[in-house]
Amino acid sequence: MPLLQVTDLSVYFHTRNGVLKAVDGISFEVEAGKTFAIIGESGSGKSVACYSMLGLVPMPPGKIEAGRVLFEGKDLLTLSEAKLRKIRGKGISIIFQDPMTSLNPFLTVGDQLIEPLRLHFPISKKEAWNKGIEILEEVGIKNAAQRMCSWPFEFSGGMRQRVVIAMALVTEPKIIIADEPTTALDVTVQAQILKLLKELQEKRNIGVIFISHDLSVVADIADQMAVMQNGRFVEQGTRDEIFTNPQHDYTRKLLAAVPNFEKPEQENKSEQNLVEVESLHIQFPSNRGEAPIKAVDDVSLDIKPNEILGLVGESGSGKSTLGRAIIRLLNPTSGKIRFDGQDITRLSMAEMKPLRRQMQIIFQDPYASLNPRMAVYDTLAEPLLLHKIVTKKDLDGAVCSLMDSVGLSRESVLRYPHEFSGGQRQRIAIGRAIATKPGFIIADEPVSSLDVTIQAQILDLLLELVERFNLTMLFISHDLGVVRYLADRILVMKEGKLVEHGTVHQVFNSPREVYTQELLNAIPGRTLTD
Amino acid sequence: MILNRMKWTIAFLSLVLIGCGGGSEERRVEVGAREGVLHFGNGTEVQGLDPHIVTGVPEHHIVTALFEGLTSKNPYTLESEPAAAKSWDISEDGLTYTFNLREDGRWTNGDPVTAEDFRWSFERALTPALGNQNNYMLFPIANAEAFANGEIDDFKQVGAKVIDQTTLQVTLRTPTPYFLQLLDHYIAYPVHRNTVEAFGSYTDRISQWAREGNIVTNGAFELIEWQVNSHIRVEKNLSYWDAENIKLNAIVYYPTENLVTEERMFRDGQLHRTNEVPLDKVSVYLADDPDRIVIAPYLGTYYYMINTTRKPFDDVRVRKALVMSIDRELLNETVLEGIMDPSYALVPPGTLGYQPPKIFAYDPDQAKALLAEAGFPNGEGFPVFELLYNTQENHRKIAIAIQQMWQANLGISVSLLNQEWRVYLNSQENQNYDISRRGWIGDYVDPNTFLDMYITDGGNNKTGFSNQRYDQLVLGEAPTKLNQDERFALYYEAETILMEEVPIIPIYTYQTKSLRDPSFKGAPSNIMDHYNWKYVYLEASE
Amino acid sequence: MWRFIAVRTLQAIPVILTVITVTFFLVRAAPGGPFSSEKAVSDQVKAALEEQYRLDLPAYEQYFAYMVDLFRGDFGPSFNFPSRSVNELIFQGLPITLELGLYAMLIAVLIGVVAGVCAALKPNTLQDYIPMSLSMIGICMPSFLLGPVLVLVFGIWLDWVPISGWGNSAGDKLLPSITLGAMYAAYIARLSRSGMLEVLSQDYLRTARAKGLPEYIVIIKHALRGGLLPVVAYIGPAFAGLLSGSFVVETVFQIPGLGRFYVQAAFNRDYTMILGTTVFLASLIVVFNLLSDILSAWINPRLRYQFRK
Amino acid sequence: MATSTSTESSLLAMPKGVSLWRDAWLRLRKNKLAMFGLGFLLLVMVVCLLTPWIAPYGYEEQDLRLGAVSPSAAHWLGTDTFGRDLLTRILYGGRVSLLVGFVATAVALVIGVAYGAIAGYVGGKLDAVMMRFVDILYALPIMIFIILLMVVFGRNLLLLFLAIGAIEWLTMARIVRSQVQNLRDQEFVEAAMSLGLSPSAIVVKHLIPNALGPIIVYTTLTIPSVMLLEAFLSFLGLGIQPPESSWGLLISYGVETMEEYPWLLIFPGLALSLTLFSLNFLGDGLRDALDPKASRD
Repeated sequence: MPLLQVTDLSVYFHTRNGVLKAVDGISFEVEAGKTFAIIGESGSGKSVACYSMLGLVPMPPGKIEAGRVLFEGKDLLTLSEAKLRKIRGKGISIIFQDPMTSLNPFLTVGDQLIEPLRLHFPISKKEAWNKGIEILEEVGIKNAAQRMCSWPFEFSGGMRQRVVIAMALVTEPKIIIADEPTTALDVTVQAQILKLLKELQEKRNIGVIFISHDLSVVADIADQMAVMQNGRFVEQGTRDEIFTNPQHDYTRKLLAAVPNFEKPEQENKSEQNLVEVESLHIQFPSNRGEAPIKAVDDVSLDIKPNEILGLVGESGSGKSTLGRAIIRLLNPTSGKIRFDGQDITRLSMAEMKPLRRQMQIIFQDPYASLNPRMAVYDTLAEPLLLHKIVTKKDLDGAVCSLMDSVGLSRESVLRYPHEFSGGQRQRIAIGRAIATKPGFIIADEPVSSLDVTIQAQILDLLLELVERFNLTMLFISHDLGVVRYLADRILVMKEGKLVEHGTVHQVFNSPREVYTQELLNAIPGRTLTD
Repeated sequence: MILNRMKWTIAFLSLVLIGCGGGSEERRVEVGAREGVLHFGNGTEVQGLDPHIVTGVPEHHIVTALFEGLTSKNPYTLESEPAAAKSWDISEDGLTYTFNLREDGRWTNGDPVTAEDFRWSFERALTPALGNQNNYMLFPIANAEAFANGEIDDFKQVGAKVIDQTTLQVTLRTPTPYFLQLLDHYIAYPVHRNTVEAFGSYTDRISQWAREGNIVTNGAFELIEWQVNSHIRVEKNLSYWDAENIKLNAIVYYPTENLVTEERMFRDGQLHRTNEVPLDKVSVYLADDPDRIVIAPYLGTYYYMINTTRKPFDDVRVRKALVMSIDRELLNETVLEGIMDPSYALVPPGTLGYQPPKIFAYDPDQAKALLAEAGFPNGEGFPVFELLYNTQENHRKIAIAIQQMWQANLGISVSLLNQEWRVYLNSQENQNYDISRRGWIGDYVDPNTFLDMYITDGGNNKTGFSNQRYDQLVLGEAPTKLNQDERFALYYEAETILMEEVPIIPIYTYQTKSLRDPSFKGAPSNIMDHYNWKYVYLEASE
Repeated sequence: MWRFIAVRTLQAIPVILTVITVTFFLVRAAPGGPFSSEKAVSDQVKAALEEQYRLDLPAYEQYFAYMVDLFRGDFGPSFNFPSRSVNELIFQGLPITLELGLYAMLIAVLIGVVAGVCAALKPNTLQDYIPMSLSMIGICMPSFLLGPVLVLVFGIWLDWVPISGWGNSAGDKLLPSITLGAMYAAYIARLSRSGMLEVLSQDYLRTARAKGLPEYIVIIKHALRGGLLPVVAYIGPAFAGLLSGSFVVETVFQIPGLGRFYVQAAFNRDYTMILGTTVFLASLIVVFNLLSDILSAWINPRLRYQFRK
Repeated sequence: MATSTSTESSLLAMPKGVSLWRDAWLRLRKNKLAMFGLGFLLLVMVVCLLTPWIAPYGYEEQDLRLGAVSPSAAHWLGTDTFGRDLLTRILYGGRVSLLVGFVATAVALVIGVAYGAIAGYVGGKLDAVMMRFVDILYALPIMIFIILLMVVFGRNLLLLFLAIGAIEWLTMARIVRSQVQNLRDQEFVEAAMSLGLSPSAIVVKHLIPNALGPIIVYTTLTIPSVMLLEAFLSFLGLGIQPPESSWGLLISYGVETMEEYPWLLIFPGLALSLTLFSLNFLGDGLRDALDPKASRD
């Protein structure tokens, strides 16, 4: 008898501009100890389906049109709020996507951890506290007793996700809904979290509903699967059935989006370097007493004209700091930076201005890198006017051509950033970066927070732009799979030091460093490519 | 769920509001009447209690309860009565006064009140280093002015001698009929030497002697408690020589700067007497509650002074035009609620029977003619000038009304300048004004307290007015006349000159107005608004 | 934490010193001195007065003499009340004004937060418009209007509550506190509404609901802490503004607080009193800003993290 | 996204750079409450502007015999104790109050925003010094400051507004500073830096537009407090000289006679509170309109 039985569940949203069919009649079952994965792009309704089962979707505007959800013999959709609350967090609990925002910043980890325990079980604070320490150790957090009293912002992304998982498990639920639990994490950390989930699932014989947009992640852990598009399951079956012969073309499109192509070797003859960095040191003052934090520790590198150099490392390895220092958004503590032969380490802001036109940057978070109160037109027009690339009268033409070159429709030029999807915003950011026809671009994890299919499109766009405007690019990322698709040479960085460098082929096939090997193993979906 | 929690908190809040207010318990005024405790609204906060330093009227009400001079004033007749001095006799030439003190006069610490106490107190009051702003009132005493100006520094030359422990002899510069009245002003009150000198030199203004716990007094009441800006409580002084005849057990004075707040306190039964009454409330009380409001003439005149040194006010015709174009009757009936007497001269009528001259009346046509004669036909070319007054509700109303009258009758435009108190005083001191509001309350009941202001270069003469004949009459001839009628005739002639020159525009004679609880007795209204605390008593009304 | 407090107090010293110096000379620049009087005063008397209060010395000498006394904690004699020292008057007035301010702020926070949270729970509905419009009344009705109206209605017509005095009869502290607190309640209502709206859209509330917590615990335990941060940041500086604001309430209700001294001193050019109250006002501002920062840090641990830097 | 069919030429014809305000206006129009507020404010402004022509009586015109009469045919809103028509007084008073409200608030806005933005953006030592300067200004005794200004510069209204403005900007500076500090670490500011924009351009074009929300809310709170501060000063004789008046002053005189002549308090009070209510609704509407995310429902 399956733990959870969902039969043709449909949830519609009645908004001012018409009815949105978020979930349109889906049915599936979850067995104990098994993982049921739901795959679909953002906006496909996969989260709404799971949340509506537990009454977490605000009604109105949402409304459960039809369907039955059987759990422990009861139909969750007909339960009263009070009874449903008995199940929420006890029978079924949820792990959310972004660990940065799903923990209450104003309460200690311990308080938040024991809260569901004290709510659902009649046990004393002391007992609950001990249980909390146990569960923290189980999810792999060292000296758990001490960490119980520290605050969420004192944890790294991966550690916080472990706390969220502990919070879901502490009440020993029968079913866990994991809503894209690893999307916001680094690849290496993602691998550890997935391994942890697998172990806990088998040990406690829990049924897991795993929601994701990334096929390669799901490939490793799913037993049963379903591909969801516009509220409906377009395909459903075991993992092997779906991966070996996908029926629906949407599923095929998803499979094709997984980057496993390796960029062919290109000989880069030019001796003369565009960017040279010699023994660069960047230190940040830590709070009193301890030694200053060495973000970048004696790094030297050089980038040849229209080459794409991949800079890979985990978050906190100093790769973004290095990137920002090269285009002088940060002042290095010591060392030299030369751009096109000119030493720009100690230039003043005024002296840097002409050079600013030569080098641009694209950021990771499409939601934060565009001014929310500036229409796209102004965002693109600003660099054009600032560096007098075009005169006022043919400004409109230039802006429209930029829109074309990044593949956005001209009509949307007068709209605001919040009216675009993540992928489209990144296109705008790229448009802004190439507006001044720079020679050198730094892309700081440009695709990390995008869906896999969108990632592929953006990477193709970047490659095309590098060709068309023969740009030189420093591509920073934590995901070796993505870098492999794009870069000519790769540098691997760990705790502020360069540990490995070489061509794409060398690094992927015969890595010299143990750390690089670790990174390679962490790439999800190995089973797919081999 | 969340909603009813909110409702619950709001309900609790309103409960608190209702719960704590009991019914109307017995009012403070009724309790006071029963226990003989008077609750007295006293106007602005009292600055201090040292008779030789303080100056204001609020201080007067308290110091007269705590201390006692040689004479005191009968509240009904305003005649001088024996106080610390049992009796006195005056020489024929009116120059020498001999006072016989009471043997049983005592300070609150038991020391007897001696003639030396008075002599030393006169010396302290006149010592220049003390900076006593009222010392000019003792100048009638021989050589007092010279000592006060530092010309002589040996007080023996001043006309105040101790004959023996209970006899004091005072000799005057010139015969001064009103001298006895001066002695009941607190400038002439004795202070206890040892107490003063225990807290620093006798010329220290900054001293702790005149405070609760330290002060030693010889009056009918003694100081019990003083919380600044809250209240001052004095209780019957049992060691006072006339203690049995004191009817009140205690008086509590309250600082009531805000007229409106004071009126509300009165209505809430917290005060037996208020210091003032808001103009707008006067007609209400006159109509609904006449026996609670008392309006009485007051020895003071409300007038505007003109800066005759400034064009075009140096021309007497302009001044006359301004004076005649004010309809005082209308002003009184409307703005002043009909309770003030229009005045056409400086000295209030009926001051000891003296009647001032009345030279002009409200005559807008003649005023317009005079103005035209002076070169400003119906106001053309007349410069805009400023009418200065200090920030106070009634001054504002009067100024606005007069501004309108000048505008309508003479066609001249006036801008009102409302200055904060100290700035206003500063403007007057430096004669930096066109026309300015001014009020003067007599220090004693005699025309001289008004007329001696406008002698040439007189300290209080800020108008630039100067007339030899006038000076001769007021300073020279009048003081020499022993007979009151002759003296008044000379004053009449002097005031006539003043009213012809018109450096000042008299507007109305002051009236004191205050609200009184029916139980407040023994305080007849008199033109000095003087309360003699030995006469005041409270009668519990049934 | 203590290091942060030490740094802030060190920073405060130059602030207070500058305030004293500026006020010292500003006051003397205002026309009309402490001894200008309606009756003419002879020059000898004026000279004696100035000599007693050291006003005859050149300004900078007066300044140094004053500062020397100040460091000994002596604020000098009051010009307006010769037998009283400024220290004594302040120590009599300050506790009363602080107490009034505390009650006023308590009422303001109570009413303001309740109204703000109510409004935030259902934005743009009646439950939002009613509390917000009522709070607007607090802004439109100044204390010199609200006070007399309350006195008239509750004091005289209904006679529930005494209308003047402080502490000498039961319930006489209620009306003045409401009058003073009304305006602050309006500000706090608006601040807590926008603060709560901001927090209610956060993910961690969804996590809390997912744990099966009932709605009101989600609001009180999780949302309120974050939502009230702007209110806490506002209370600090606002509390210091109470001193001058309390003048009107103290006059209407006959309360012997520092507010009244403060304004009386200004009108009477009581230099030492002005300086004394200003020094206390300046230190009040520093103290309450510090308190509100500490309270914010207590609520928001991330701020606490900055303290250690 | 709804596709719009405007052709490329018309699309390009639109004035660029002011699109933020143009869009804000489009959104504001949809907010009924804000429109009511704006409508009422405009009505009040127009009426006050036309006062000299439409006022039934001169504001100084007195009829002492008449005194205070309740609303009648001759005097729609009754008269004050001097027999002056209250409706005229309110109209003229409105001119002064609105002028004080807007000019002083504008002064507070300009100084406060500039000061706060600089302190917020630069940060570090300069920020600490600037904030301590604000603390000093907070502590200075306002009464003396005003008395001095009034006396030294004499009696003109403009001076009064500037003086009031010079007091009110302190809190605005504090609010803008905390907003700018939060925004400064956002990536779009780093992007602007990398474009080579000068700090002042970054502050004006990127930081201040994103801090408009709280700025507007506080501005709608400053106007009433400025009007009432003016009334408080005029009541003490430091502000407007009679016979001119302002709403605040009319209210403070009305309070004293509220039992005998209630209309002297009710009508000016209504005028002030209706204006402040509509101002508040307009402010809220404007803040939502300027925040593109908020109004997308």
